Amino acid sequence: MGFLDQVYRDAVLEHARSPRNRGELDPYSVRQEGVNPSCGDELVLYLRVEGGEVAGASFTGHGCAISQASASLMTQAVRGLRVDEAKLLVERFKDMVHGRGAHPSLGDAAVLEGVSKLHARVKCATLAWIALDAGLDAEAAGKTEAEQISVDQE
Amino acid sequence: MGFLDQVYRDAVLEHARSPRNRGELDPYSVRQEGVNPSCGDELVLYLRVEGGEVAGASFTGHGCAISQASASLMTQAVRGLRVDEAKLLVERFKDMVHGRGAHPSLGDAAVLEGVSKLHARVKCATLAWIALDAGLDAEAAGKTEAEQISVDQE
Amino acid sequence: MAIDAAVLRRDFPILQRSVNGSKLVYLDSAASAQKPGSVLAALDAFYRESYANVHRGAHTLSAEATDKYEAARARVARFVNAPSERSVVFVRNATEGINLVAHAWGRSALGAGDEIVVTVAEHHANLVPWHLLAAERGVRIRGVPLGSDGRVDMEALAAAIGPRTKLVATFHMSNVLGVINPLPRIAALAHAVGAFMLVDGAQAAAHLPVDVQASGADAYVISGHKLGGPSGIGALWVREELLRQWPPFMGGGEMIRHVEIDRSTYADIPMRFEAGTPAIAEAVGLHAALDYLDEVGRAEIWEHDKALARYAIERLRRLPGVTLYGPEGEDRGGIVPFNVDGVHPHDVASVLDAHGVAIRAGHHCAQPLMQALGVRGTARASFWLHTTTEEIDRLAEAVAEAREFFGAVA
Amino acid sequence: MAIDAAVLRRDFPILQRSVNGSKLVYLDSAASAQKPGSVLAALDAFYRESYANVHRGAHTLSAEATDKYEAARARVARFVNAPSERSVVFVRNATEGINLVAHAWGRSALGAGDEIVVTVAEHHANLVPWHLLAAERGVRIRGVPLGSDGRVDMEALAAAIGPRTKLVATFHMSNVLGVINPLPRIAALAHAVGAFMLVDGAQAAAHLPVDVQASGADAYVISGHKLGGPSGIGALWVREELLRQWPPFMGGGEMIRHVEIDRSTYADIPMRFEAGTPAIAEAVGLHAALDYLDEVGRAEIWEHDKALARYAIERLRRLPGVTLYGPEGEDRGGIVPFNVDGVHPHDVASVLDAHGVAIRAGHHCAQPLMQALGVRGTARASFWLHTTTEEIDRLAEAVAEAREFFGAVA
Ligand SMILES: Cc1ncc(COP(=O)(O)O)c(C=O)c1O
Ligand SMILES: Cc1ncc(COP(=O)(O)O)c(C=O)c1O
Repeated sequence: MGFLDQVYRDAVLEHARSPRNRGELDPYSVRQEGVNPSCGDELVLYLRVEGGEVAGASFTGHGCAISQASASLMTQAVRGLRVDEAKLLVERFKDMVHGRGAHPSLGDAAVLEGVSKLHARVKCATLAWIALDAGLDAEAAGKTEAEQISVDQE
Repeated sequence: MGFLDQVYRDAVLEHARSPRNRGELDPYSVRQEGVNPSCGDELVLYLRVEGGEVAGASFTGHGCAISQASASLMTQAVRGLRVDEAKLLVERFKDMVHGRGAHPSLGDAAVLEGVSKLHARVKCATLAWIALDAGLDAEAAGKTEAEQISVDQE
Repeated sequence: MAIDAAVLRRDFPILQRSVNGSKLVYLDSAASAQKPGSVLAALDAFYRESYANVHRGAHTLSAEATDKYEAARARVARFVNAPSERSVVFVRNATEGINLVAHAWGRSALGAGDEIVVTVAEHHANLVPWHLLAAERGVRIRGVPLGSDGRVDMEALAAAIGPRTKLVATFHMSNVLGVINPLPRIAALAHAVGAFMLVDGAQAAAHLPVDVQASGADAYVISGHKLGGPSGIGALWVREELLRQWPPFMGGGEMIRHVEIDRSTYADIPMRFEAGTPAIAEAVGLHAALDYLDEVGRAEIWEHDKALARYAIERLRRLPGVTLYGPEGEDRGGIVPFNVDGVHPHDVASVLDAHGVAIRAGHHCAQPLMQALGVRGTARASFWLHTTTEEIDRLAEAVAEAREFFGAVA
Repeated sequence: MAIDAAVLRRDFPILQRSVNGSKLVYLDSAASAQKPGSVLAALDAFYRESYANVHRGAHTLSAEATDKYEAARARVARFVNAPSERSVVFVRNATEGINLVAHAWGRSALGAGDEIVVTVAEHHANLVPWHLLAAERGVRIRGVPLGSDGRVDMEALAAAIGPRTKLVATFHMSNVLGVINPLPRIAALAHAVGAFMLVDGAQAAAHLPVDVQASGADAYVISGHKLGGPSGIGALWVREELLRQWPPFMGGGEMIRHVEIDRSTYADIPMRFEAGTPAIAEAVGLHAALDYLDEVGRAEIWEHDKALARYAIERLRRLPGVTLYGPEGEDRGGIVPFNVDGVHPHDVASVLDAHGVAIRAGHHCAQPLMQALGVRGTARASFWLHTTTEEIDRLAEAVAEAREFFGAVA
């Protein structure tokens, strides 16, 4: 089962079991919904942006272990980043789960690298990050309630 | 060229060159249009039915050698037949061009038997006969101007 | 004679494949069936020997191709016991068949205040076309619930059908619950109020014999890819006297009688509904697939299917923490949805995939049904004529492992 | 490097075939192209090794199939130089692509008094969808004539386009006359009045390089079967910012975001326009066909095509009693329509067929053009990358024999 263990590392299962930053952020700068229409999973991401920095991030919703762990890891990773840094991190995360290697700046989120081996599950991992990207764009455009995005856009 | 000569028998070419019963019948019991949408060929058939017998048949329109010869031969063959006999002859003609042999009652029209070898051209041969069948039905239903039929119905 | 799936498997080249180091156990036939070698051979031979465009040609190849294409149409008619092949229209898939009905018939026949009756267990293919129609024509859609036994609630169905009902549209076999709808009874209810009865046979046609005449349906759709045929082809059957009256859906070559620059007249059925160059080779491949199914024996396939369902239900029920959905009985075929407590179905599927066991996870294009079942999604194992009980054993073992693997999460 | 058709022929298994005792001379590529062996191998390998349904699966095969299907979309984008693959929608054929535009865009964007400009030389696929739309929405269709040189009359086109013009829909290469339309000039006229520019590339894509960005088109359709790909697949490209705004055409699985019993929301592009299980293997086969064309070299194919057209015109012109249609020049490719005086084109085709020479006869799905040319139909020889001048010699000899054979009739 080496293959499964690579995807579902202990740290991934741990984040899935006890996700960080789960719940609504109050106050938030922007609320961003994301869906994965192929499985019906839904995520709501709350972001607080202050002075060009991501001051806080949290999420609600439901999904598989990979999507929950990914959302948990993402909300940890972006905290304190400048908006442009956060957006760059999204690209690096996508690169990683598409098999192009884990950039050091991903930190703990690099435990999800194994998902690149599980082609069918890449979208589960990217949902939270694509929501982050869209949420930051919406915030920059002055929106508080962003338009729902979907990972079939990816 | 034995194969072509079987289709385009001398008698077929002769009927194509000098079709019998070409023109409008006056008076007629029913006027029946037929088209072959795959090539755009059109035929107008005029039938005079008297006392349950086909007293006369003629045609106008344009088409290939096979369709013209077939219309010419058909108008000759049905003259004097009872309506039920004429309809039976249509079935026998169709049988023949679909390769199931030429029934003796087809008479001169049996020169078209070779068309059964030229699959792509069977509809050219049947157009006049299917128009006959439809025209007789329309006449029985009391119509003078029948609704156009098409050989893709076949 | 009962099916020997272990022998039939050899007819399917892909089943020789390994996945993640294990021999492939393909339990996703309900999503799409694998292809017997005879279908691949028919496709290949057609392209190598007889390919040409159809209905247009004045040459030998074109006549051959047309004959084969039309023979496939006649074969489909025979497969569903349609009274004539003229009433069989080739489409891309079952979905397009239903959309064709919604456009050609629905847009001319339905108006504000009219009602469409469906069940909550329909595939999206039998819901979304009606949503699009409803938005345009002001039609109302009524959804009939399932009874507590997991079958369509026939009393609720009878109550939902009324004088405003113009269409009853439902599945023959559910792609989630594996249950068969009692079509003649439903058709009788529909016809009692003069409604049109459309049956989504996408799933059923692969599992049990289909007789459109006995079913009482006015229209029936199938998808070739679920029958072991190629992708890209399906068929719609409609009662001939009705189909004759429908206006075209799409416009283009082949479906015309006469065209001028700003107007056209249209061909007779079935050509009126087949605009443009059709899926020619796919029809020929579908023909081979239907031959294969009849050779194996469709009544035999259905018996095998039911036996596999019983076996799988029995086997999975023994596992702790596994929930099964759908009824049991003679109207239940080989599609088995389940959940493992506390584990998301996608995670279950990934563990199974690591063992070479291919199943589907999610809403199965039946979101309203998921809502009715009170779940977000399920895992789903689906069987076909090549499925063996040993494969179901491997499924059960892998499910047990998934539970163990995620034990800490649950 | 110039094409060596005698070598390329070996890539096409069907060209080894005899017809009526002679080696097949396939001069009907404009109706549908024959398939290189690499396409058949790609289809077969896909079904044997990677087949599964797409976009739904939680297992390895399904992920593989999805990757291959999406890679085919990206390949189509590259083939027509589209800026992104999101704007490429898979359809059954060019005809469906045009119908999709008529439904998704046309029915919401056009109303009474609006005008659609087409030319008299359009294929029915680019006329009938507008007829259906016109009947429903009260739109007016204006047909632009050909000039005396056999090209679209650009002055008449400019005059036909006005403030009410919402759509200019025309061919890239005529399937009858072999002529290329000057797309950038036409697009400039369309865009000057804010009209949408739809290009029917069904024929062109097989003969010359396509660059949708340089063409000025807002939408461009192709058919896989004319490109050496399988039947049952085609593609529609639409400028992404426009396509994003269009409502769905057909409804069903895959194209949704969320479905309730009586309403749905829809997926993003391109999925929004692909309802139901798509033509999966066909997309994979099309990918192989596009690879083949680029390997041979599309600029080279076009040079070969033009040279064959010149040769055939030259060769047929020498025969007495033969009339040729269409212009000559650098904008004329390898489609050569002709008539033999006093002989119906179907009879000509049958004589040619008896010699193994496959051509098409009739109206070529272009009845308004036939009317404009003052003929009922024509014979038509069409060439492709595997056509040799020797084959054109055989054509010319057979045409001469046809004339002799029917001499008595004429
Ligand atoms: C019951 C049912 N209806 C409709 C469909 C749609 O079939 P397709 O995607 O082939 O159009 C499916 C399969 O996905 C199905 O199982
Ligand atoms: C110019 C042109 N447009 C449209 C079509 C229609 O293509 P299809 O039948 O593949 O939809 C064709 C081919 O028949 C064509 O040549």
